[in-house]
Amino acid sequence: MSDLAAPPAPATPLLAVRNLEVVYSDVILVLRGVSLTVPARSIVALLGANGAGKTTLLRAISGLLPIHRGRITKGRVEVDGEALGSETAPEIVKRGIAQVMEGRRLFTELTVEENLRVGGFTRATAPAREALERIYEMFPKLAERRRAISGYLSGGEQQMVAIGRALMSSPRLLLLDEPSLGLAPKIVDQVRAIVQDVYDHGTSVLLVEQNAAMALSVAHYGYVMEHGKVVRDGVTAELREDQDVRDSYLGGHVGGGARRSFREVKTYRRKKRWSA
Amino acid sequence: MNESRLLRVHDLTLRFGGVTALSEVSFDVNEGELFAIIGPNGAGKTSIFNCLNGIYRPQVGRIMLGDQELTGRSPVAIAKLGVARTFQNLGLFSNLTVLENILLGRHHLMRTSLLTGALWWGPARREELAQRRSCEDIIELLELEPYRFLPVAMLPYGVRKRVEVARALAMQPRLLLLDEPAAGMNLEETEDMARYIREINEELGVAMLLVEHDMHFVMDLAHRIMAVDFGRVLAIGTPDVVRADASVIDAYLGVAS
Amino acid sequence: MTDFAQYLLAGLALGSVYSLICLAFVVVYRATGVVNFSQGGLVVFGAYATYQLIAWRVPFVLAVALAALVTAAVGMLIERLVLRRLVGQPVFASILITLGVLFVLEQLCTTLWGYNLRILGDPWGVRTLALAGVTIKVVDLWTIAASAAALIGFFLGFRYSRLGIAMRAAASDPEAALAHGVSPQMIQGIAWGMAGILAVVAGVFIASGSRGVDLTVSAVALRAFPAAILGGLDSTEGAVAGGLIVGLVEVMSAAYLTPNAPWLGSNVHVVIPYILMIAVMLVRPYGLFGTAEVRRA
Amino acid sequence: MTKVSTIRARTINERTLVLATSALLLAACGGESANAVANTPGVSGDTIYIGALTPLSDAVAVIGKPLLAGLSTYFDKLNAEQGGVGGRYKVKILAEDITYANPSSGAQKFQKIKDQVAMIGLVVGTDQVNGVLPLLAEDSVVAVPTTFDAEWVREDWLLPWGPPYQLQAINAVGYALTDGGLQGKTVCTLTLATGYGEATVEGVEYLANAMGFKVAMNATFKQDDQDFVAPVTQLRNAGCGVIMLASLPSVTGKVLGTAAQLGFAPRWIGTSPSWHHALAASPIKDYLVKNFWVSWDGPAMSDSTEAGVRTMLAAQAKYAPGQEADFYYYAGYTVAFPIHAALEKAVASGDLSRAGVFAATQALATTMNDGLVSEYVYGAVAARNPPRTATIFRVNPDVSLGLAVEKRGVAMPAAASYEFVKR
Amino acid sequence: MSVLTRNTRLTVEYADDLRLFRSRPAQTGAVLLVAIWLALPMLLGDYWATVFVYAGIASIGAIGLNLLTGFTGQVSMGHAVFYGIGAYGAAIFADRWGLPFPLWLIAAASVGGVVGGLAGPFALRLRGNYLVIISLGLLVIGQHLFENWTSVTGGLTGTAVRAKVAIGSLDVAALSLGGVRLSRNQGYLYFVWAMVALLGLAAHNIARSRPGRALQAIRDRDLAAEVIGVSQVHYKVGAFVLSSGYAACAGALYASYARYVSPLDFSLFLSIQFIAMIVVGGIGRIYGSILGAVFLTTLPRVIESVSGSLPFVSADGTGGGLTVQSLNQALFGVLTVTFLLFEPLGLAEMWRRVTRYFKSWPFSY
Repeated sequence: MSDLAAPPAPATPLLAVRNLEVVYSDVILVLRGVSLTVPARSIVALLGANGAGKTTLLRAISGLLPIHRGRITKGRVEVDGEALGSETAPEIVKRGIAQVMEGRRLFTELTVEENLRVGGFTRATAPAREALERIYEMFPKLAERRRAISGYLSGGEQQMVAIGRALMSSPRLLLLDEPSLGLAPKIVDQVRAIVQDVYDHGTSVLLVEQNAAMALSVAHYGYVMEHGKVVRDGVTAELREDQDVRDSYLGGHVGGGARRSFREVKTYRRKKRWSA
Repeated sequence: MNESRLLRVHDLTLRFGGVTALSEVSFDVNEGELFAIIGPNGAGKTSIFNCLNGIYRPQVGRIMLGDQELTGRSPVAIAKLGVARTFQNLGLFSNLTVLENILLGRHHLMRTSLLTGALWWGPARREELAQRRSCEDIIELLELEPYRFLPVAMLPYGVRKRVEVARALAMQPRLLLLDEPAAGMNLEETEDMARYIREINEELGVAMLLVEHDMHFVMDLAHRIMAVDFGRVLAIGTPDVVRADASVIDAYLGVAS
Repeated sequence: MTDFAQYLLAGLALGSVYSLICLAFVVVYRATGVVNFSQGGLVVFGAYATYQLIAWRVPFVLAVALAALVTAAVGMLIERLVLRRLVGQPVFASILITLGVLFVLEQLCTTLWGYNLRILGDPWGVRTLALAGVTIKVVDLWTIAASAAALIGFFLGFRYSRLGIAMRAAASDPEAALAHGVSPQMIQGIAWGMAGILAVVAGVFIASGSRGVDLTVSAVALRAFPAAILGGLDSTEGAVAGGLIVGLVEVMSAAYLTPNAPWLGSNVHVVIPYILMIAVMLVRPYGLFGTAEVRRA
Repeated sequence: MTKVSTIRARTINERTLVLATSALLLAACGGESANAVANTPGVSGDTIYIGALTPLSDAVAVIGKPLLAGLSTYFDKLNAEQGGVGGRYKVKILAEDITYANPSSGAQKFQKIKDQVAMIGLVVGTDQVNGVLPLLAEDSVVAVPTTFDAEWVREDWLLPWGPPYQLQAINAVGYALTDGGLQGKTVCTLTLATGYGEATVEGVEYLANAMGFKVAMNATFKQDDQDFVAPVTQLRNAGCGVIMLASLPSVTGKVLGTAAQLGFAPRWIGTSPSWHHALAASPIKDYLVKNFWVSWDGPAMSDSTEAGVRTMLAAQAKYAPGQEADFYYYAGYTVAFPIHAALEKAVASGDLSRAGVFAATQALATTMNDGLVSEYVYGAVAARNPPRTATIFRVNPDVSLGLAVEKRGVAMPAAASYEFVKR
Repeated sequence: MSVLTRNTRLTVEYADDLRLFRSRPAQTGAVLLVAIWLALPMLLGDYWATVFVYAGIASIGAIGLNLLTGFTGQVSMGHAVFYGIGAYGAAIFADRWGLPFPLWLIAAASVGGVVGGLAGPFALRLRGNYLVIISLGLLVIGQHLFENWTSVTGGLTGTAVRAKVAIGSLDVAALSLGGVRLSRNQGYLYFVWAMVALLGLAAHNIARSRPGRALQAIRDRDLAAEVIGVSQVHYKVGAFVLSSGYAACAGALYASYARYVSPLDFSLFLSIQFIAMIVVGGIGRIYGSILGAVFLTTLPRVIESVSGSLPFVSADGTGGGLTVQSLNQALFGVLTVTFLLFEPLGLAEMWRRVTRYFKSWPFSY
C-alpha cells in the first residue's frame, strides 16, 4: 500500500487531457469535456462505472478512436505539453505511451514470445531484443513459458504477458484498462504488485479500474468519472475518505466503517447527483 | 433439507483432449436454495454451468434435476425441463428489443409454427397477446418498463444484465443459473441486482446457482457456497465455513477476509 | 502406367496453379478476414499486363517482375480505396464488395485490351522434355517450382519474420495489434500487394503457351475456391495442399471417372472438387489444415 | 444533441430529393415506350429501323461487337451508295446490349425495342433466341438468329442464315474421310458443353450413321477448364484420327497446345467459332498448319480475287475503319443480305407493316449474297433449305485472318439428306 | 433517442402494438400502394411492364433470401439453384404432369423447400465464409444437374415451359377488365405483384411471431438461443426450407412468364444479384427486400434510358467510351459498396427516416 502523497507536479505533465469531448458515429456523445493530468513518475487512478467513458478516454489518448468510429470534437490530448494532432496509434506508441486493453486481448494463437515481439514492433531489432530480455528479467515466469501458446496460460499469467507486451516499447506511460476484471481476489493482489513494480521500474501508470479499492490502494492521485465527466479528483488518501466515493464505489470494501450487507438492501439507493 | 433436493450432481468429470476441466465434482442444490460457486478463473465454474446446460457432455458423472436425468440431453431439452441461465458476457440478442428478448424466454411455452405464424390472424395472434401479458409481469418485477421497445444493443450494461435475468425468468425455470450477475457493475447496480436476486429467490421460490467473484455479494446472499479450483471441489458449506477454509484461502481468497 | 504418370504430372501442375491462387486467398483472408472474390480479376489483369510489357519488347523476366509490381500496386489501391472501409462488416458485405471489384477489374481489362485473344509470348511455349515415355511440359516444371518456392517463402516468413508475426497478430486481434503499433491497414495493404504478385505468377502460367490471354482467364480463381476451403482458409500449408489435391482430383476424375461413369454426366470433374470439399467440411469444418475458431459459451 | 439532429434533417432533405428525382425519371421512362407509330412500327418517314440484340460488354462481346459492326457497315454502305432500300428507305440499326449469360435480358430488351423496329436483325446466343421466340409470335416480329442451330430452320418467325453447325460438322468430317485423305480413320469429337457443342456432335453422329461408322469418343469440356491432358490422352488412346472440335479460341489454343505437347497429331477440324487468327501467331502455329482445319462456307476472307470479299473489305475500310475485319465482322456483314432482300420485297409490295415484313420473308426466294456464303433457299418455312455445302480451310499464317481454302464446295450426301424439323 | 418516437398514436391495448398499419400515414400508404397496383399496369407499356414483372418475381426471391440471411444470419450463394428448381418444377408439374395452376406452383415451391431443407444441415456445422463457399458448391452441383439431367431439365439447351396461370377460363395472360382485353404483360403484372403482397405479408407475419424471433435469436447468438430452448436444428433447417420455397416459387413464376428456361438462367450472377438486392434494400427487413429488388431491377433500365444524354457512355459501345452495360456493372459495384458503407440498413432505413421526418411535420396530419 502506498500512502505517498503525489510528487510535486512538474511544469509540464507527461500527459494532459484538456476539456476533451468525444463523439461516436457522429451522434453518441461519450466524453463531455474531460480534463486530467498524469505527472511524470506517478500512478494515477481513474474510477467510474461501466459506461462512464473511461475506455473511451484511453482510446482517445492511444489513437484507437477512429476504428471505433469515434472522433474528438473538442479539447485535446497533450504529451509533454505538446498537443497530439492526427497521430495514429503506431505514432503514439513511438511517443512513449503504451496501452493494455481491457480483457488483456492477447494474440491467443501466438506464443508468449511472439506476443512480446509484437509489442516491440515499432522498434529496431536490437533495442527490441534488449527489451525482451528486460521483460524476461522482470517476469521470470514468462521466460519459462516463452514457447507456450498464450491462449492456454492462466488469467494471471495472461495479464503478465499483456503488461509485458506493452512494456516492450519501453513506454514512459502505461495505460492499464481494468487489469483486475474477472480475476480472483488473490490474483488481483498480484496485479497490484505488478503495477507497483512497473512504477518502480520508472514507468508512469494511468490505471483505469472499477475495483476502486485496488486502484486507490496503489495510485497517488485519482479521478472519478460519471457519464463522460470527471466528477471528483484528488490525492488518493482524500478520495478514500470522500463520502460519495465511499457510497458509490467502495461500500465497505476498504477497511473500517460499517458495510451494508447485500442482504439488507430493501429499496433502491437513488443515484446521487454529483456536485461537479 | 435433504428431503427437498432439486439438483443432484454426482461425480462430474469433463475432459477436453488431454486437459481435465472438471474432475469428480459432486454437489446438491435444494429446492429454493441459493447456491454459489466460487473459484479462480479457469477453475471450472463456467464448465459446470455448461454441463448443466447440455452445452458440454461430461465423460463421467450424472446430473439429475428432480427425478429427471439431465446428462446427455440437448440444451433445448434441458431448457424445456426448467433450467434457465444467464451468461458471463451476456447472451442477449442484441438487435432485438427488450420485449422480444423476454418473449424469446417464453419460446418453449409457445406453439406458433412457421405455418400458423405466416397466417397470423388466429392462433398466432392470440398467443402473442397472451404471452405479452405474462412478459409484462416480469418487466414490472425487474423494473424494465422504460426500455420495452428499445433494442438491447442501445441499453447500458447494467440494464442489459437485468434484461438477461428477465429473459431467464420468463422461461418459468425451476433452477436459475446466474454467471457473474454483478460483474462490471458499480455498487449501486450491484445492490439492485442483489435485491432482484433475493426477490426471485424468496418470493418466487426459484432455486439458484450463482457464480460470482464479488465475495461480499456471494457471502451475503448465498445459503451455501462451493469453492472449486483446477476442476476440483475444495469445500462446500455455509459462507462462514467456506470463508474460513484454509484451502480456499490459499487457492482463491488470498488473505482471509 | 505412362498415362497415369502423365495425369499425375498434369494434376500437380494444375494443382500448383490453384495453390498460387489459394495462397493469395489465404494471405488476404488472414490479414483481413475477407474471402477475396476479386482474385480472378487480379489474375487476368496481371496476365494482360505481362502480355503488354512483352509486346513492348520488355524481356520476359523483367516483364513479369514489372507486371507483378503494377498488379501489386493495383491490389494495394483496391485495399486503400475500398477494402479499408470494410473492416468489421459482415460476411455478405465483403463478398459483394470483392465481387464488385472483380467486375470493375474485368471492365478495366476490356477497356484497355478489348476482347480478342492475345498470345502471351512466354519463353516456354509448348516445349517439352521426355522421361521414360512421359512427356513433361517445361512450363509445368516451372509452375511446380514456383508454387513450391512461394510456399516455402510464405511459410518461413509467417513463422519467423517480424512482419510475419505482426501479420498473424493483426489477424488474431486487429485492435490489439494496432495498440502496439502494428497498423492493420499497413498489414492489409501488404497482403493485397502480395495477392497481386501471386496473381501475376498464376496468370502467367495460366495464359502461357498457346492458351493466350482473354477475359476467361479470371474464371480460374473460382475453380480454386474448393481448394482453398479444403486446405483451410487461414493456412498456407493448407493452400498448397488443397491446391494440389484439387488439381489431382480434377485431372484424375476427368481421366477415369468421366469415361467410366457416364451416368454422372459430362464434365463431372468440375463438380468433384466441390463434392470433395463438402465432404471434408462435414468432418473438419475448418478444412484439413485450418484452425478451428475457438467458441466459448 | 441538437446539432446532430439538424445535420440529420438536412441529409433527409437531400435524400428525399434524390428519391423524388428517381421517381420522376421512372415515370418519364414509363411514358417513353408508348410509341406513336402504330401501323408500321419501325418505319418513320424514310427510315426503317432494325433491332439488334447482341452482347456488347460481357466476354461474348468479342462476338457481339464485330457482328453488329458488320451489319451496320452493310447498311451504311447501302444508305450511302444506293439511297437505302428500294432507293428510298434508309436503314438504321437500333442496338441493345444484352448479357449472353442471362437469357431474360434478351426478352426484356426485345420488349423495349419491339415497337420501334420493323424486325430484329441480330439475336446472339441460342438461349437468347429461345427466350425471344414466344414473344416473336405474340408480337408478329421477324428476327434473324445469329447462331447456327438446326431448330431455327423451321421456325415461322425466324429468318435464319448460314450453314447449321450440324452441316458444318457433316461436311467437314465427311470430307476428311473421303477426299481429305483420311479414309478409315477413327472419328471423335471434343466439344464445349453447350448447345453449340451438342449440335456439332449431332452432326457427326448423323454422318456416322449415314456412312456406317461409329464415333469412337465424344468428349466434352467446360469453358473455364485449364487442363486438357486427360481428354487429349483419352482421344489418343481411343485412336482418334479425325476429331471434330467445337470450342472458343482460347480453349482451342489450350487443347491443341496440349495435343502438340503430347505428340498427338490427328486431323483436328474446328467449327467456325473455334478459330481466332491470334492462334496463327501462337507457339503452335506449325502444328496448326499441319493438323488443323476449320469448317465454314464461302471463300477465304483474304481472297481478293472474290468480288464479294473485295466489296466487303472496301466497305469496312470506308464505313468501319476501326473494326478489324475478323470472322464475326464478316458474319455480321453477310447476315445483312437476307434482311436487305426481305426489306426490298416488303418495300416493293408497299407493305412495311409487321404482316408485310412477315409475308416478305415467306415469299423470299434464294438470296444473293455476293458469294460470301452459299445460297439459302427461303420461301415458306416448311420448304426452307439452308446451305448444305461447306468450305474447308487450312491454317496459313501468311494470309490475313490466317485461313486459306483447302477445299471449297464440299457437299457430302449426308449433308444433303439431313432433315430439319421443328422441335 | 429517436427510437422513442416509435408509437405515434396512443397505445391503449397490447393488441394495438400488433396492428399491421398502425399509424394514419401507414394506412394511407397502404391504400396508395393498392391504387398504384391497380393503375400501373394500365399506364406502363410492354417494356416497363416486363421490367416490373421481373422486379416482382425478384422481390419474392429476395424476400426468401432475406428470411435466410437477414433473419437467420446465413449467407447463401446457392439461391439461384432453388430458383432453378422452381423453374424446372413448373415445367414438369404443369407441362408434363398437367397439374392446374395453383397446384403446379405449390408443388414447385414445395420441391424447392424440401431440397433447401436438405442443405440445412450444412448450415448447422458451418458459418460465415465457409458456409458461403459451401453454398457455392451447392450452386456448382445444381448447375451440373441442370445441364446433365436431360430427361428432366432438357439439358444444355433448356426447355420450353407452358405453365399457365389460369383457373378455369380465367387466364392471367388474357384477362379482360370491363370489356377491355389486357395484354399478357398487364395480366402478369397484376398477378405477380398480388403474389408479392401475399408472400410478403406471410413473411412479415412469420418475422413478427414466435418463429421469426427464434430465427433472429439464432442469428444474434446461437448458443444462447439453444440454452433458452430455441432449437438451432429446427430453425436453421426451417429457414432453409422457407427461403428455398420462396426462391422456388419465384423461379416457377419466372418460368411461367418467360416460357423458356435453360441452365444459363440460374447462374452465380443471379445468386449475387439476390444478395445485392437484400443488401441494398435492407438486411432483415421484408419490405426492404422488395425495395431492393425493384431498385436493382429497374435501375439499369433507367440508366439505359438516360444514357443517351450521359457523356462517355454509348448504348452499343461503338462510339467509344463505356458501354451502358459496363456502366451498369460498375454502378452495381459502386452502389452496393456505397450502401454497405454508408447505409448498411439499406433503402428500408432511408425510407423509414423519410417517413419519420414527415411525421414530425406538424402539418402532415
